[in-house]
Amino acid sequence: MKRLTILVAAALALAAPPAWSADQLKATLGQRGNWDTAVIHLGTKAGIFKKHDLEIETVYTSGSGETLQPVIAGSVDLGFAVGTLGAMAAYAKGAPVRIIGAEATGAADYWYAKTSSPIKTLKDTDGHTIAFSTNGSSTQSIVRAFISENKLTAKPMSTGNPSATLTAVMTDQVDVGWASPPFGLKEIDAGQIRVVAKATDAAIVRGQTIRVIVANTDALAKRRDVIARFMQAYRESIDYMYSDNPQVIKDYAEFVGVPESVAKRVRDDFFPKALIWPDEIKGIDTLMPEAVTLKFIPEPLTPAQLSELIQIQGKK
Amino acid sequence: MTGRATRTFVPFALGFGTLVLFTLALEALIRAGLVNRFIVPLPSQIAGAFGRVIAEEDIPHRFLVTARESLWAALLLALFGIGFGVLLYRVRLLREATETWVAALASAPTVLMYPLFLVIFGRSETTIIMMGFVAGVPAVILKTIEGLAGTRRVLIDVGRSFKLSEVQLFWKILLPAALPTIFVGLRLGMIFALINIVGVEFLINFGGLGQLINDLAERYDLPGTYAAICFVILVSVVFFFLTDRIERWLRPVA
Amino acid sequence: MAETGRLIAPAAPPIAPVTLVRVAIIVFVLLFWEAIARSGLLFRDVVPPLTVIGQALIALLAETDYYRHLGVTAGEIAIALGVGGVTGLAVGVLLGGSRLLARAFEPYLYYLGPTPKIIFFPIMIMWFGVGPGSKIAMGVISCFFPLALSAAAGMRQIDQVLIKVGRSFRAGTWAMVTKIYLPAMRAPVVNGVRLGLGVAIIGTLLAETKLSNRGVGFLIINAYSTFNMPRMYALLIVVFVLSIGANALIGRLGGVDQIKRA
Amino acid sequence: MAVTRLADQVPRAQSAAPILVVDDIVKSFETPDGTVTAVDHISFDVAPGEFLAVIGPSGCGKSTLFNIIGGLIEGYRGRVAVAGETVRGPHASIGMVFQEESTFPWRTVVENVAFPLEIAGMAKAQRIERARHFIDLVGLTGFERRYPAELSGGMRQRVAIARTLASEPKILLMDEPFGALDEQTRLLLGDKVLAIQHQLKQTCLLITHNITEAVQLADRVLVMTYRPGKVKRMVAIELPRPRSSEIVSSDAFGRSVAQIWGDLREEASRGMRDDERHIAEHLS
Repeated sequence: MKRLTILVAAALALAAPPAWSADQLKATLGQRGNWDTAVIHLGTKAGIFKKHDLEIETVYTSGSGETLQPVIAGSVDLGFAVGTLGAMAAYAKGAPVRIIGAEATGAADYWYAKTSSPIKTLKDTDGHTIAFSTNGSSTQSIVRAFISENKLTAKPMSTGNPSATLTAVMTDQVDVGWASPPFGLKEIDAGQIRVVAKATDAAIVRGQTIRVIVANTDALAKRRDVIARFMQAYRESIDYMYSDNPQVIKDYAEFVGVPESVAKRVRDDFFPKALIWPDEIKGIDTLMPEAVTLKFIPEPLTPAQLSELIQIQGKK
Repeated sequence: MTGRATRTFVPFALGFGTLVLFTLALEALIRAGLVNRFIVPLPSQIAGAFGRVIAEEDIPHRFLVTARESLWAALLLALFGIGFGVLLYRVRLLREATETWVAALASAPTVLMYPLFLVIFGRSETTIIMMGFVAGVPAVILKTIEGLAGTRRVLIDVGRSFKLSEVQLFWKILLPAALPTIFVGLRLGMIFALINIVGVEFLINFGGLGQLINDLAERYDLPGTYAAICFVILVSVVFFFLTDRIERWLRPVA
Repeated sequence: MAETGRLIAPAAPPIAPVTLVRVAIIVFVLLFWEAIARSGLLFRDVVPPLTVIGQALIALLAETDYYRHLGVTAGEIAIALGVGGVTGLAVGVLLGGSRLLARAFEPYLYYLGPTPKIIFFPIMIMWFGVGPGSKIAMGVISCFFPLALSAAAGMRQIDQVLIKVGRSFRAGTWAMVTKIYLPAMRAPVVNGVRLGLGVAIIGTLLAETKLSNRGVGFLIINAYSTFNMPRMYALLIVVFVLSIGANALIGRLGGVDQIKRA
Repeated sequence: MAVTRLADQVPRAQSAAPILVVDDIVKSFETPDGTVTAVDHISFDVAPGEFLAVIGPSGCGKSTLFNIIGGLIEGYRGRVAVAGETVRGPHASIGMVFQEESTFPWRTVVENVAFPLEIAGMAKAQRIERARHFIDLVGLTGFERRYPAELSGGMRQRVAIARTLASEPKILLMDEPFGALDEQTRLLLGDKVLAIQHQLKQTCLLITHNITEAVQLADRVLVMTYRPGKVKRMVAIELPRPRSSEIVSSDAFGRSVAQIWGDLREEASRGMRDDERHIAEHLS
């Protein structure tokens, strides 16, 4: 039995590609296909992580909760696109997570209506229904901001993910839908729908870090240098994503399965570089009361707690 | 008398005792740090969360939503499931052609069609009800056929000897004889429906108790999440008891 | 329309009426779908025409990557069924063999049986990680219950006289288990395995849609979230066909002499 | 035939020591209505090679007696001994044939018959050969590879008998083995059993409620009383051997039947009265 194990191990060692001793990190990511969650994929394709002696294994999830849970359990080291409120909630309960960077400051989400609908701008939505994904999500905060900032009488309605929302809009179950690019750009081009508003139309959203990068506390303590190196590579990847290199658009288009023109529009029209730059968590002062209202945390976090929770890594 | 009492009490005590012991052991293990308390909350915390979840998360309402969906699904199951079963039993050709299909459908992972239902019915209670219905209907159809076809020949002959019409024969002999089996099918179908209803609520984050679990998990309210899971189990317990009683009442005395 | 015409034509005289009815039903369903697709009653992109789905299906089957994902999922389900099957059978035999244990613990199995297992997924992620482990665990807890319950019921349904026969020939415990209990329980156990397979597939695939980077569930949810409906339908068709096939195979394997025994 | 039988070594003299001794058996059950005595002080002997039938009305404790002698029930007073050895649990010298359908549906005929030999650890080739011998004995040659579901009820019961015979018991203990069969099959199978018994010099103990069957087969018939089951009478059947079912039409046969029916009628009527009292109690 033992001999067999050795044999198998030897065979595996021989079969494996020449062993290069890269540091490995595991990460969960929400929303596969979004520009902001494609950083690791694109950076890896360009060999940036390899250059830093890193190997990243990514697992895609269907939501912020599922992204966070494995981080807390320690089965992955990093979590991407975790809702800021969710991260705060977990921390407040004593869960071993720390915010190590911003994932999205402001949002690229946009709201749209059917082309045949009379709704052209947010002002026209009075008395109509307007979609957000689920309770407690960032899209709900944005819709609430739309309504309060513009004094609208529109009715918010939970419609789930962009696919379900598009169907709801096209079958008149809801008047204004939401989507996150590149989703829906094809329909916009085809003239089926038109954009009514962008998330950044809500003043409050522009300065809010709505999604963050989290790390398991244990992993952070033991492999601080690896994680710092990772964040360095992450920043380099973002720099590369906004460079003139046409390869990045090609890779992204292939990753998501859209034409390159659409891929380029996603970056140029919806995602300013500042949106995905990880160095600063913004808008804590407006996020905190919201977290309390939505029952994510029982009371606001103290400054001491905040400085323990937020530990930006690898910032120059 | 005392013999009967001990006969029911001893197993109950053993089962319940084990459950209590298991809970206590879990509490001890978590307190000792052997099980990660950020993964499994203390059972005492879960118990404490019950009151809070009931009060703050509108459990009665959510319960009603899930119950309403289940009721609709049950209605559709009874109507179409038994209806199709009777139809297939009466039209022999149709039965020969489709019975194996229905059986195959019973084993197919219909819940995976939830995106399809979402796109057809929207993110609404209708989707959830229809998912429950689709999951449960093959069992009802199959058991209805089984019950009708399993009616003892001699009972039908008795009916004929009394010169009952086809319609009378169906209502007076076939249906009563098949009822216990049909109910078994209805119960089975309802179990599948219930699984799918709560499951889809959880998956699409909409509706009653299933959504609550998702919501609480998203907020990282672990004791609350577990308390909500306990509520769902409670629903299945209630359901089990109710249907078990009805089934016993329907079953002919052996 | 032209296609359906071709389907009906050869089905004229020599074909059995049952086949005719089957073909008619299939044609009706396809026509119904096509009519909805063309009518615009439902959102067109959601209910694509049959030709589009057909193309997606062919494209899918030509993809080598798809088979890798399929292999991952099949492996997970097989392990889940193995683990859940052995534990379920063992627990079922214990419960079936002891009236006390059955009365003490079986109600809890009945309570947990109808509970949708997907709600335990967050716990499984935490215990078994984000890899195949948590999906296998979902499969295991899904198929454990029907297997344990049908094994217990099967054990109790064994004709008492067969047990008496074994005792009258003074068979030992091992001989009783291997030569009488297990063969006599085969039908309910195979039935339990079939039920278990169905729910194991559901549990595993749903888990994959929730959190994964490979597997058929991942492909399905990916197609859905990019609104690639034809591909999603193609995947669903493949999954349905495969699971129905696997089910029939188990039934066949379990009942080689079923007809003779009937 | 290379098969040797233990029974051959037993002398067949009626005067020899009894091979089975049933000594003062008492068995009671607890029921919701109180304690019921099923078997009440029953004693009898069976001589080697003898065919004894025990007959009684429904509810007289026949099956209880069968299970006690077979060693399947415990907790009774009295003693059962086979060849001088007290029975505690199923005994190798006693082979049981059950009233119910008892062939294994998942085994072919030959596998069914080989079952006791398999349990005893006999090598496969050898046990198949022996099984074939007994299949031949019950007249099922050619059906070895069939499954029970492919056979008629009578054929299945032959398989069960062959299976028990294969274990080479000193005593063949049968509980209404033809109870589920029609009258003609029952008579013809009786012939088969008679032939086998004659050929093997097999000691048999038959439990039945069928008078024709008892008289057709047995040397002596023990008539039991209705609840509690006691020995009412032991009747010797003075019919010549070898017998066949044709004997059913003879006068001697009719006299034996009439004699037993006279005893049995009284007991069966008591059973019927019991039922009627039950109904009356229920109505009042």
